[in-house]
Amino acid sequence: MSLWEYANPTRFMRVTGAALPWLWALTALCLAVGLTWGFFFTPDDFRQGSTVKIIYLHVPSALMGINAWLMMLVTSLIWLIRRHHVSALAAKAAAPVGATFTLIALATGALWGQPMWGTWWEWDPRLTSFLVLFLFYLGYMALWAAIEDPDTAADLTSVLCLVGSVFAILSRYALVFWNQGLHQGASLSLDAEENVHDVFWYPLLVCIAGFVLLFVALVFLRTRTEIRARRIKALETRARMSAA
Amino acid sequence: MMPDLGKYALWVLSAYGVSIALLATITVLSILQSRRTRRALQAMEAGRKTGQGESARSATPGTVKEAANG
Amino acid sequence: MSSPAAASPPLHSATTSFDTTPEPLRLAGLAVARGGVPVLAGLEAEVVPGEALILRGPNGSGKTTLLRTLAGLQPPAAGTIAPGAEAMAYASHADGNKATLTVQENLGFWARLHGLADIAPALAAFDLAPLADRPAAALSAGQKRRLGLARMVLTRRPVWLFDEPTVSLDRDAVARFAAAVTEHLCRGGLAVIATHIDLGLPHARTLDVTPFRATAAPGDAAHAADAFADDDGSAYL
Amino acid sequence: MIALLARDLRLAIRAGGGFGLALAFFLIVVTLTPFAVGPNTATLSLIAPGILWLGALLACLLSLDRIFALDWEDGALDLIATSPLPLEGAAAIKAAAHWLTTGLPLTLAAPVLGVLLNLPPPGFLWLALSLALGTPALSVIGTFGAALTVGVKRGGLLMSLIVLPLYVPTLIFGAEVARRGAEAQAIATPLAALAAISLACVALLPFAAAAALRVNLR
Repeated sequence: MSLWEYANPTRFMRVTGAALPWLWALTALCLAVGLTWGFFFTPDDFRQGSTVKIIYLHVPSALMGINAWLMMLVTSLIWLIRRHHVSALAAKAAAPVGATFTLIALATGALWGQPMWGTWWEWDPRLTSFLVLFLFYLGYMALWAAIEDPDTAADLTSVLCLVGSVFAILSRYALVFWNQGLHQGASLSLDAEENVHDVFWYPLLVCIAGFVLLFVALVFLRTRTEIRARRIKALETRARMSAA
Repeated sequence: MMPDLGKYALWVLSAYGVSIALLATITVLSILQSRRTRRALQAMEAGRKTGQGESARSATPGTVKEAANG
Repeated sequence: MSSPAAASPPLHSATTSFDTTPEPLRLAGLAVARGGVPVLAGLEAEVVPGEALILRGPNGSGKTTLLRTLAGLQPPAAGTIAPGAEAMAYASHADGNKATLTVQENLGFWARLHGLADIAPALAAFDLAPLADRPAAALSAGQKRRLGLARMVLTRRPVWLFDEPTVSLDRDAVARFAAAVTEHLCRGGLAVIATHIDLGLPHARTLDVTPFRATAAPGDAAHAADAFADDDGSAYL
Repeated sequence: MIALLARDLRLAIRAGGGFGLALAFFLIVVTLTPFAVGPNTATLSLIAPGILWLGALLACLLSLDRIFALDWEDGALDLIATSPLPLEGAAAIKAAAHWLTTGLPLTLAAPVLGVLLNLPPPGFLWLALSLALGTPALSVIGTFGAALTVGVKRGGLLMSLIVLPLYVPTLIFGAEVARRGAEAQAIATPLAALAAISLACVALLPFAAAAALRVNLR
């Protein structure tokens, strides 16, 4: 049974129905452990003092803000190529969640920077690209809301997601060029040696796992809602067709 | 038990406060929407099961309006 | 059947030939959908050159969707259409002419869009020459219909598709329209017209679309297009 | 192709065609700025390139929903879609027509309005050049936005919400070229980036616009 089988709505509902309770439990566990560990049991940073504790919210939410858009890009491609309704609905479901994570990244970034940069909002390129990403999310959600026919809406939003992704990356580099930037170095880059000190590292990983699980759980939940809404719409059309 | 947050206590706490509030909002909204849609669907499916077609149309006010301007 | 054409002025002779030789129009197992929901299914029809097909059926039964699918504006849900959309000239309710442009400019645009420079014969054919430099806004419904017909001729495409062409036309304009279509059929053209009135066309066959309605019965091929409408809803709850 | 361009240009110039609207809007935005920012010429000349670029961008945005909406309402879009002209060509031509009726006049008017904002002398050339390079991208991105929202009634606001984030790279590089030109700094990199983005947009976006049109025509 190929992966594409999961795109069949009924099978998707059955699988996610079973998985969701476990997913919620695991999410709650990871988030609770990660945040309490990071908040209570890590020392202050010698330079930044206690504000370093904001890393446990800022980095995971920033990561998820970007990954949510990537997930939407992939599901949009799947919809355009293989016409699987569940894929398009998953993209529609993920957008508000991704927007919320981006908003969290913005808020925590501004709050974290305030003591260091001395202003509430610093036009730092990386933080500003999250603002631009948030605008992309708004446009995407608005387009979904504006079009009645679900298939047309799915097609148009998929095209917007593809084009938007290119422009999001372009904006990212334009912003780096536009203002040299005060953002601290990558706290989580793949080359390990310049990463954050170990004591901050493990709670951060747990927090990231928690945010990823939360994202997956929310997307599953919202996709199931979208599928049920489409089911209601389909039944209404059927009732109308058999009545007319 | 509360760690000594020093002079940045306000920033750290408000960062945690805002983030947790936003996470809670998106989660609660999603759950409420899910419940509402599920209840509507259950009503419709029940309606469809009892009378195949006739009562389904009268069971959900949506369809009557839909049929009116269909 | 007295042909109403006699009353109207002489029509164009061989003004503009077709750019492709007219072939029979064949619909095989055609299904069309509107907004993802199948409307018509299992359509079988054949129209030979020189013949017209009149579509009958209540409003909303899928006539417009069928014509738009024939014109290539939307892909068929299932089945095939021969020849392809490049042989179809489509005319919907809205005739697409710009109010601020004159008749000459409007027709000139459609002609050049279809690779033709000379619009004089089309103007003469529907005696639009005296109206040549009148803005399209100042035309009557009948004159607008004649402008639309002139455009159809300019496309030089054998299959004409009309969607309720005689709406808001008086008796004389309808007669003139029927004469123009008859002329097109005599030159070997084909026509598919969704209309409720009898146009008195020489070789016209009627196709009632109601039997081809895609009923809500689950399980048939066209119905599977809506993935959320399967009968057993237990999995969704 | 040329037939559609000629028709659109004639329509724009004809009475009620909206040819002068974008220019008038641009003039108003530029004259309003000193009222908001204050008449101090030093600050004005500092922000002149940015304001002129932002004014031109908003003027472009304003006239976008006319691109397809008129042809959509009177059925011309359906007929153009069934004509031999491919929709990609139609989208490119519509973008060119929008640029000729909006982008080009803005580019020519911007230096004149630069005088109002006390733009430093070297800035005039670079402002015009950056706008000349940037406005084609604004037009073709706008055509894509218009194609996406053509089916939506009163979709003007929605289109702005979709198109403005797409304008960010062009605005940043364009305004940067104008500002650096005004302050006689090195402008090679932003100029190259601006030109690259415009060329890529003009080459690729008509295909996306045509895809969106096909979906909306369904």
